[in-house]
Amino acid sequence: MSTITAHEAIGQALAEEMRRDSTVIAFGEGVATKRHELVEEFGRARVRNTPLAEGIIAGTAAGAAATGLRPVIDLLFAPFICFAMDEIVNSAGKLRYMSGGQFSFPMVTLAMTGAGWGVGAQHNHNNEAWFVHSPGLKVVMPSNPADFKGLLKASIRDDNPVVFFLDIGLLYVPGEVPEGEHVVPLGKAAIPREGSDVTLISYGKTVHACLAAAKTLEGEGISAEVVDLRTLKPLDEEAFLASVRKTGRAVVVHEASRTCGVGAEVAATIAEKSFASLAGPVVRIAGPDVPAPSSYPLEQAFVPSAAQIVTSVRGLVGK
Amino acid sequence: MSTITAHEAIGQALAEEMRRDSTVIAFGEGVATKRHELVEEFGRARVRNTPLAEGIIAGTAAGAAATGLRPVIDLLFAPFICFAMDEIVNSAGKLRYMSGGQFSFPMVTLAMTGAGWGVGAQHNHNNEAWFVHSPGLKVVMPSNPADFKGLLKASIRDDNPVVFFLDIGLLYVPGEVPEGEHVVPLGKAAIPREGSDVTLISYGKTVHACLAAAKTLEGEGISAEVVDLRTLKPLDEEAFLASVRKTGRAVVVHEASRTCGVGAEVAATIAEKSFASLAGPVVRIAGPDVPAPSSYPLEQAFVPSAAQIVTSVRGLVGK
Amino acid sequence: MDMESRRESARALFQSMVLIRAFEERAAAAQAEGKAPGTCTSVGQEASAAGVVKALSSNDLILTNHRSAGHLLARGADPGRMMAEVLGKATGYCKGKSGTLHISVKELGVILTSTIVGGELSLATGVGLSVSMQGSDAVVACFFGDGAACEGIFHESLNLASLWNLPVLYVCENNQWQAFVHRKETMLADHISPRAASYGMDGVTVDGNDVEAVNEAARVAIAKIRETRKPFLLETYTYRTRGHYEPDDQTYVDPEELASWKARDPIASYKKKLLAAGTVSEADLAAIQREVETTIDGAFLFASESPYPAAEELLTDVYA
Amino acid sequence: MDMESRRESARALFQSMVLIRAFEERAAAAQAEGKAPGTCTSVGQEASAAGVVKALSSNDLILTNHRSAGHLLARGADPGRMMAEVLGKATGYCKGKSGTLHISVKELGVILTSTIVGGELSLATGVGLSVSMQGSDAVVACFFGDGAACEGIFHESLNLASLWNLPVLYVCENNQWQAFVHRKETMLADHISPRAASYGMDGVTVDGNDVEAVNEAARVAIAKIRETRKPFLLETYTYRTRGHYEPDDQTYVDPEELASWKARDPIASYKKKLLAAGTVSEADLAAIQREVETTIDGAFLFASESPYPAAEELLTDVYA
Ligand SMILES: Cc1ncc(C[n+]2csc(CCOP(=O)(O)OP(=O)(O)O)c2C)c(N)n1
Ligand SMILES: Cc1ncc(C[n+]2csc(CCOP(=O)(O)OP(=O)(O)O)c2C)c(N)n1
Ligand SMILES: [Mg+2]
Ligand SMILES: [Mg+2]
Repeated sequence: MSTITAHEAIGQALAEEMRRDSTVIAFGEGVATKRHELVEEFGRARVRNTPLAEGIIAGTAAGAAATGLRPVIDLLFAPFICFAMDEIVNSAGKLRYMSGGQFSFPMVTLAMTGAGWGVGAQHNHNNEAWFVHSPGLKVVMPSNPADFKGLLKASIRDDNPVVFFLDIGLLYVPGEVPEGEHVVPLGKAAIPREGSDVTLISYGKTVHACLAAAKTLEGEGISAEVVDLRTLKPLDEEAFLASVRKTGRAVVVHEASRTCGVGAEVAATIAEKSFASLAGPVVRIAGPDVPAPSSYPLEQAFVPSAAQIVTSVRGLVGK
Repeated sequence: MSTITAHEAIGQALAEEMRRDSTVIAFGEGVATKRHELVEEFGRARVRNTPLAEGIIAGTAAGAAATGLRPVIDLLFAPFICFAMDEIVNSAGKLRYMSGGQFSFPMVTLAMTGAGWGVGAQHNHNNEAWFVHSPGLKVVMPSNPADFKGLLKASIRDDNPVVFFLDIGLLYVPGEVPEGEHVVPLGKAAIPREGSDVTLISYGKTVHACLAAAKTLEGEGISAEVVDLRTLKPLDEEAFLASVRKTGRAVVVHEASRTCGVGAEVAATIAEKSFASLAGPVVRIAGPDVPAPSSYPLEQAFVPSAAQIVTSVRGLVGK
Repeated sequence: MDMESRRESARALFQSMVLIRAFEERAAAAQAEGKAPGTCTSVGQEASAAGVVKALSSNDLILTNHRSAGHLLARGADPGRMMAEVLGKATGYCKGKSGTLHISVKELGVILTSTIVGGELSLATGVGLSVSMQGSDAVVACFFGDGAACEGIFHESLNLASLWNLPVLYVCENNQWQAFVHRKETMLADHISPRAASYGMDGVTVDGNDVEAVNEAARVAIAKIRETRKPFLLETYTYRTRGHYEPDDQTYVDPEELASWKARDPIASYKKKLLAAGTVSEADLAAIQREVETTIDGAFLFASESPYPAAEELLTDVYA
Repeated sequence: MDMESRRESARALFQSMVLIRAFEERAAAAQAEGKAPGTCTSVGQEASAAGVVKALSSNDLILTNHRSAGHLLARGADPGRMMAEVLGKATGYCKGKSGTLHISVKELGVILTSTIVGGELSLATGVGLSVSMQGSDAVVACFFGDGAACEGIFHESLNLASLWNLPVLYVCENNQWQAFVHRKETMLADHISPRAASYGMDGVTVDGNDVEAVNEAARVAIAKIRETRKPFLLETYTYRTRGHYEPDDQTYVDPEELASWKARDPIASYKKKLLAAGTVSEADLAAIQREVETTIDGAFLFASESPYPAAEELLTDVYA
């Protein structure tokens, strides 16, 4: 164990996987500049800066992935993926199926998002639900440095295209991370806190709001279980359904806009598959359906808070 | 009233709106070729073919919309919007907000999708949920020729960017369409059939599967109400919540993939806002989470059928 | 080249073009008879496909698009399995999941076929990167249309390939049409190849209706790529004489323009040339033609009799 | 130009550059002191902004990007309201919703500012189309970087503008950097302007550190656009001497290259030139400098004292 930031954990995962497998390569706008320790160890052929052109970065990754390499690309901020949608969705996500299984696309696309940088909606757009809704992709969004490392390692080893979101508010917060081989399997949620009265389901930064809320609620005699989804596709339905069957109440929390967000999928799955256990409505707490503002106080108001969660749970539990 | 196809209804709406408002223009790959009657009436300046470049088609529309024109663009098939995501999402959807309200983007983007043409997932991808999840946009998906006309007229008059989906399976099916001024307001669902035991909520082609199922169910003594959402953003929550409060049961149906589809939003909203009225789980019937296949029998198997709906409702009603 | 190898090469080029024509016309006829879904043919452009593909070595790779039958057949794809794919049958190269517009045949090196215009351009750089990092001497041929050359990804792809020294032969099949839009409505210049200069790349235009000229230009370009490991842009200037997608009544086409290009039909012209030069005999060519007809009859029969994919196939091949 | 108008013009160009420099350095200093969020400055490139913008007429329109302070200030934007926007205050031009990277000022014709690299290129054609269909003689100036010239939308935008005769002045500020990547790592050629040829467009490169040369080149280009209603590509070849985004330690920059460009600082060079030619006196220039300092002090004070937007603003301005 060592205490490092998520940013460092990502660097560790990249270095370990590149050491382990010579087909792993990394490129993107500034990847070689920002990760110069990787350039030093693995050389300029495997770690590259690119022109400013997200489409061809992603397309190159898809073409390379289908022919023997395992590219990790950095598209910087999630809204910039808009320029790479065709390559990720129409090529990497669909060409395996359309070719009758002839190709696979072991590639990882990194993108930052979320409040914390104060530069507004063209940098901050939690669009992960787009990719959850697109066939053939996997989607990951970790909440802590250890998972950043373990999930990234698993993503690089996965034979499918993974879109890996970095919640910018988490990147420079330190946490304990196991050294060396630490692989967190895709598709498995975590339960960072057990409880019996209500299930708080979240991912990314708002997991911490849930944990804070759970702590406050504990003081009020309400026992909250927290489910950290970690992988958004495939979703670990069993994990959150089992929890809701136990607690009978669910609050789903994320920073992404409410309408058609991942929380909608989670809530709908609960309403369909564990309806009989429900003691009350499935509540969603999410970002408003507006572009993310730049101004600091507005940006903060955009993000679900522990206080909101506490209030909701109180209402739900009837206290 | 005359009996025309949705394709003709679209032509009628375009012609009427272009006649009414000289700022309405239309362009895209083949628009001038396919709609030559518009070229004849309005000239080559207002009805244009374009180079094969979806990004600049959408960007040109956004720039023109912000400066006094009302463009209608045809991006052909929904997967091709992947090349125009930045212009639609990051520019048209966000720049009003980011500029503090200085600009508006009265533009309509047309795109076909859905089963029926047998050419697979790079032409057939029901990705409407992406746009429902993106701030600042409106999303429309009609189910019959009259609505194609009325909703398109309303979309062209709307001061916001509208993404307007054409379910390809509906385009050449004739139906009754009012002549002249027939405007269907955005954000209002329709109830094409009333009922008391269960609410079937859908949009686009699968509305007809719901209507067929309702007919079959009637024969079994089950009274199904059908809600046609028509506009997916803003969603007419009140319409489907009121229906579910009456019937106590909801089945949500669409062709788009299940995970994070519009059905998830509808089901989640029901589970949150009309939970107390629910007599059973909220059921979703949707396309599988796979790319759309080309082969005819597989393509057909992709689409929710009336039979599936009937079976589901029987289970739900306990008959 | 001595006479015998010249004759061999001529026969191969001619056979390839005739096979492509026959295959596509059969697929189109089947559509008209309601026995097949629509398809995109490359009638009139066969010289481009045959000329370029026959210049490649067997370890070279090919990326192509919606108008790919020519590239596949020239590469040696089985017409039966191709026709089965057109009909959406389980015996098709992609198990019927592709259908006509995106047939890939990995074992032949025809990979990642995509019907997103520009898709092949976006993927070719990655294939070039793999080839180049694996130290292989293979060349990656990337076929695309004049329409794809209007997409931004054209710019991005050529720039990156040039910058990173990727061994990609970009082949722009400038057939004067972008679906229902004439090329002249999409760009000011007549030619695509001069755009290579923006990327420090070499670019050449060749008469796309002259199969030997195409073949020779491709050989030169490929040799250059193998030597320099730098990309190259080859434009084959040609014309699509059938519609964009079956059925297509072509009412939007200027009949004079169409007639003038039909008069330059690549197969008829080549036949005339070969006969005039005495390279191959009339009987020889007729035999090739008959053999092709038999092949295509067999292919269509195979495809028609093949089963559709099983229902379970709907859900397979999504994830690796 | 007579002596007096030459002096006037020189003063205006000098004042504009000094104002831009002072504004951006103040914003950067505020960031360092923890009083402001990060920002992108254009230090070293002021001649490009001042030279081009001062060549425009008041009904012309401007589209710009993340590095826009120069274009805005040269156009006459109020430094107070700009600084307020940088600080995310309610008095900012965009009510604090933009922040520093996408300030638009519609009443000045600086519209649709976007921080998506290439966003301005995608929107400029539409603005050009509006202007052209409305029969206005306005020109649309579209500022973008060498990085944006790598995006596919550059290709699509220039092609369409040329094809449709849109009155767009494309201004590529080639500052040798694309965030943390040197331009040389992104393209083989040194210059962007020759790419105009691919679209049948005129393209010219000008020394972007010589404000009079930029101004003159822009005047010529704009006159040509007004006359022909055709687009034009002007490349201002310059250098960003501060970091990409505050804070930025520039450890990735070659110190010699940086020093050589700093030695060609556009403000210092212009000052020297003006004094040598006797166009303006040292006292005159010093007065301009002092006035600018006062303006910026006032602007920062105004911004600091302005309130943040009210919480309800989170939900407004989404739909029209
Ligand atoms: C991104 C995208 N846009 C539009 C289409 C629809 N479409 C299919 S083929 C075609 C024309 C392509 O023209 P070109 O690239 O010249 O190739 P050609 O068909 O002439 O061989 C169009 C517009 C598509 N498949 N993909
Ligand atoms: C589509 C997109 N990709 C990446 C970025 C991140 N980014 C912001 S500015 C910048 C560099 C832009 O370079 P250039 O276009 O040359 O403009 P400059 O900053 O040099 O003025 C980058 C990569 C972005 N904002 N948008
Ligand atoms: Mg073409
Ligand atoms: Mg730059």
